[in-house]
Amino acid sequence: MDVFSYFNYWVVVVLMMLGFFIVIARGNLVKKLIGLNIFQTSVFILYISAGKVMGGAAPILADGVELYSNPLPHVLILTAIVVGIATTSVGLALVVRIHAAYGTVEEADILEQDATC
Amino acid sequence: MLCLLVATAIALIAVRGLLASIMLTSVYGLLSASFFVTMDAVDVAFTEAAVGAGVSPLLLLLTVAIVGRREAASNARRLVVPLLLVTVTGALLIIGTLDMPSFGSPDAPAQTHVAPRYLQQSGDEIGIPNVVTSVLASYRAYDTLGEVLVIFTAGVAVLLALAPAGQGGSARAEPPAPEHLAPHTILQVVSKLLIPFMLLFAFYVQFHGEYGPGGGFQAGVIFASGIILYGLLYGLPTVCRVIPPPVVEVLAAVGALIYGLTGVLSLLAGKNFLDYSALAADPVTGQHIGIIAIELGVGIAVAAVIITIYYAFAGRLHTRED
Amino acid sequence: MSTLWLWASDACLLIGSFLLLTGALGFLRFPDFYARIHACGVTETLATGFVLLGLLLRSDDAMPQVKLVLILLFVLFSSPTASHALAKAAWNAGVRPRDNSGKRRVSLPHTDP
Amino acid sequence: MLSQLPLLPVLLPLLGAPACALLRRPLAAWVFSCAVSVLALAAAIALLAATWQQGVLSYALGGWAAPWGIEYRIDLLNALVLLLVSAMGAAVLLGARASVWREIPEHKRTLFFVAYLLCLAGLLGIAATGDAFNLFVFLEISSLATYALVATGRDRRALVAAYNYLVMGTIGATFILIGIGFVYMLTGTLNMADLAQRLPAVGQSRTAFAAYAFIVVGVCLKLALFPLHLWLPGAYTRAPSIVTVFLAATATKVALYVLIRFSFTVFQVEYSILALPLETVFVVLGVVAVFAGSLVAVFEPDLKRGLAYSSVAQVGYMVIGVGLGTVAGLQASLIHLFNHAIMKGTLFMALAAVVLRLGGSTYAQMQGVGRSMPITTACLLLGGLSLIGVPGTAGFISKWYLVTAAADREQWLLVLLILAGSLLTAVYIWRLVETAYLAPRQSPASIAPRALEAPAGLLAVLVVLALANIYFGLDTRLPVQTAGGAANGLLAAVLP
Repeated sequence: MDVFSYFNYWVVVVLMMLGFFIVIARGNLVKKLIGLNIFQTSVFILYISAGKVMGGAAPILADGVELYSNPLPHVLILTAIVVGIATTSVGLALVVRIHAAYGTVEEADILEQDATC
Repeated sequence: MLCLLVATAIALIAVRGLLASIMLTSVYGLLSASFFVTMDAVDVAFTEAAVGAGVSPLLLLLTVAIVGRREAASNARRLVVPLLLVTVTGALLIIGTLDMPSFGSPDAPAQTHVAPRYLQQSGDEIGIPNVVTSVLASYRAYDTLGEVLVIFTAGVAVLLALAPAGQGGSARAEPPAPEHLAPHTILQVVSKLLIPFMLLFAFYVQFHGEYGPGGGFQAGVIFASGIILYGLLYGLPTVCRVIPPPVVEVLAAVGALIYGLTGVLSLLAGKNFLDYSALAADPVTGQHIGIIAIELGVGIAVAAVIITIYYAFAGRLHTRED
Repeated sequence: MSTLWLWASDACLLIGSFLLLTGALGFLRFPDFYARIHACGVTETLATGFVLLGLLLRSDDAMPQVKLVLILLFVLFSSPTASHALAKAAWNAGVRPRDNSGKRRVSLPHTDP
Repeated sequence: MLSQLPLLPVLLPLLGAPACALLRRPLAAWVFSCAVSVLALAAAIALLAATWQQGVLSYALGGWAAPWGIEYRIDLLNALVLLLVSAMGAAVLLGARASVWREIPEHKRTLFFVAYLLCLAGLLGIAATGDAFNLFVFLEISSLATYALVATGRDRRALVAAYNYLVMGTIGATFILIGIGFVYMLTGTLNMADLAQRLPAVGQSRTAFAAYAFIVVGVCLKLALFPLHLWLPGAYTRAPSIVTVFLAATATKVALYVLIRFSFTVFQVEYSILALPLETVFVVLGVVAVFAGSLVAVFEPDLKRGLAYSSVAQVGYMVIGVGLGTVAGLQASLIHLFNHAIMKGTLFMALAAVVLRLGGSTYAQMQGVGRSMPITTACLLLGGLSLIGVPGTAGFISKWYLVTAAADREQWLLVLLILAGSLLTAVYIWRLVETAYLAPRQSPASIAPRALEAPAGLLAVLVVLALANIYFGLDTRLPVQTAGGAANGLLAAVLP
């Protein structure tokens, strides 16, 4: 049971690192944002896992239910999800503009164009 | 469930081509939403399903429609540094997890310190069953105001980046409806049947948030999705005639202001900012009024901003086609 | 809640799951895009229907039942429409079905401009 | 209304922004934003006065008491940062008109001011809040607004700079979020004061260590501390001039505040500075930042970009002060935080005027500018002298306190390095003098010299900022006493 008690967190770490890897290793600007998305979502999983109580119910008060999961991480993550989509949309808007200005969304091509002018 | 998530993320690294990546992102969003349900976080699951599997793939698709779906092969030389960085960060995280309270334990500090108050007393103090809504809209209402302003900022930022030089906002130079849209009869008929129900459902979610999962944010997203679906099928000019972009932009600000002014009202009544008990003689009634008011603000602001962002992106797509 | 209902519900759930499985199998094994869509689209609609029916037989409150019926209706509308949209998009994008040998493209007279 | 004081500096721009979005005409939006930011400044001044008189002020948002609701908790440190940010925010905005009208296309001006107010509100919110998660939310408001503002630069490279900043900034913010999550799992609370009480009990756990590490790395990304500074030069160089003035004067300062707040209040000094090798890490990275930033600045052909690298160097000085881990060091760091905002505000404001008139800020373009734009150049030079740390300017005061603090710890090598860093600064400021006064003017015939001086609004603000450099170099009570009080408040409980 001891191993399983951290299983969630370790999966979170793996997901986080996969997302992080996409962000820094990929040259495509859209793909980077997708990686960023994965990276952020994994943090959501971390928080929500922290709020789970074994045998608890969803935090909507009902008669006869004594044990609930922790509502506070849920609230925080609702906010964080909004922050995530906000960041994604601003990033994508910039990508669209970059495409209009450079004709490409590959980091290497952009650097090359900037170096020549 | 979590293994599926990992598999999706690995597949995301493996695939080239943005379209497949976007589909996988959507799958990832839906899987994590299902995971949140098993973790009892129904409100979060709802939101993640709407955002992670809905809005964000939609925006990605719009972007890819503009910038093209190709992805260049990445340079193998560039992989060493990222791998190193990722390994170090991952190792640090694993170290961090070793001393954590074990998963699901009811005795963990997170479960015993602040949260119990919400579970035990929100019924008396706020008087609504959904504790998440109580915390979101009252105990931590200021965070939620911040959240509304984050999404408002995103709307402003997207407009600043994408607004064309034409007067005020999105593309007004009406391009003729693209011809390939004409034969979408089946889609148009079905969506005509469904969109009213989507909008109705949005209102249900808006006002049911006190009793079950839901609330202003989710309602706003659903409402916006209905409008966007309409826009996708009937073309941007049509939907712009139904809901003109300047109106939406004003509504975004109005939504944020409704929230803020609710707080200012309690200031004027001599209580602290966002202390809804000032809004009525009976504190619990006051809380009710306050929560309904701010959820309305959230719903309006979120729906308006998402529609604005859609207009901005779709406007770019149109001007490109010309 | 009699055992008979539970049995019926179990049966529905089983059938639903089985159909989903065949759909997934078809999606992986069928030769071209349209056949794959067909495999998913058809089985998925039916399978979701069975699963929802199975759940319907299990629940004893009115509210979940109403919701399940609404979901069922929604799926009946949206799922075939989605398959249709996919197939149409593929056709517009120039994907053409293959014949039995899996090699030659079927040529349809009215598609060439 | 007095009891609402802690909230006002943040609330005014926060609600002013959506209200400003309703205004259609850019001029109205500008006037409105100015009014809002000046009112916020007035509130911040009153708040600082109140903090001196009454000590720590606490404000429960929503009327819910601290660990359950969100708390604004204003001590001298908060009040100082609030004052600084709102003062710079108001000053920059007052002088912004000509430059914005020149650099931002008409249909984007209203939105530009909305984004500016949002950015201001976000930064002020970070500086005022006593809740760790609320800090993250306001961090995101300010960050998103900043990305948008940077992207409005006319050069297409502004877009790439904004994108890179967005990716780096989001990684930083997510790191902070991970850190906050870890702390929450250990203690069950998000309120900073409450965290400070509950963390020592679990301080030895590896989770606490990881949490602190993630928060520090995340904040250092925002702070642009040396190896994590890559986004800063691009963003500062490509952003519209006004945005650069504002960001240089406020954004990194607020990030430094967050670093100090988490290191000294939340994790407390025994943990963050004494128990970990961070003391060395901060000092070493700070010194490296000073030299790397200054060296690049010396060889950079564009003055605006050079000054951006100089910001990297100046952040180094501040972090050295933090790393010393003494009251004197922290005080020096805070004084430099205050003074550097004024210096860089002056310098970039003067450059805004130069860019407005000459279209660019490379040394080649600025040849002979001292004769065509005498007042602007004089202000530029004054800011430069302050940056070097010439006696009689604000920069001297911060350097003096920093050197004294290092000498107190008997770190003579560090003293030497700080002085050497100043010499490097002198090199690139001399280059400016040479270009501005000694080089022949580029095209003397084509432009009438009198028409070149900056427009009155901008010039007035610039002169006030430049004079502030001298004023705070002579009358040091405000920054020194407040910083001293704040540093004492943070450390007195632990250190002698």
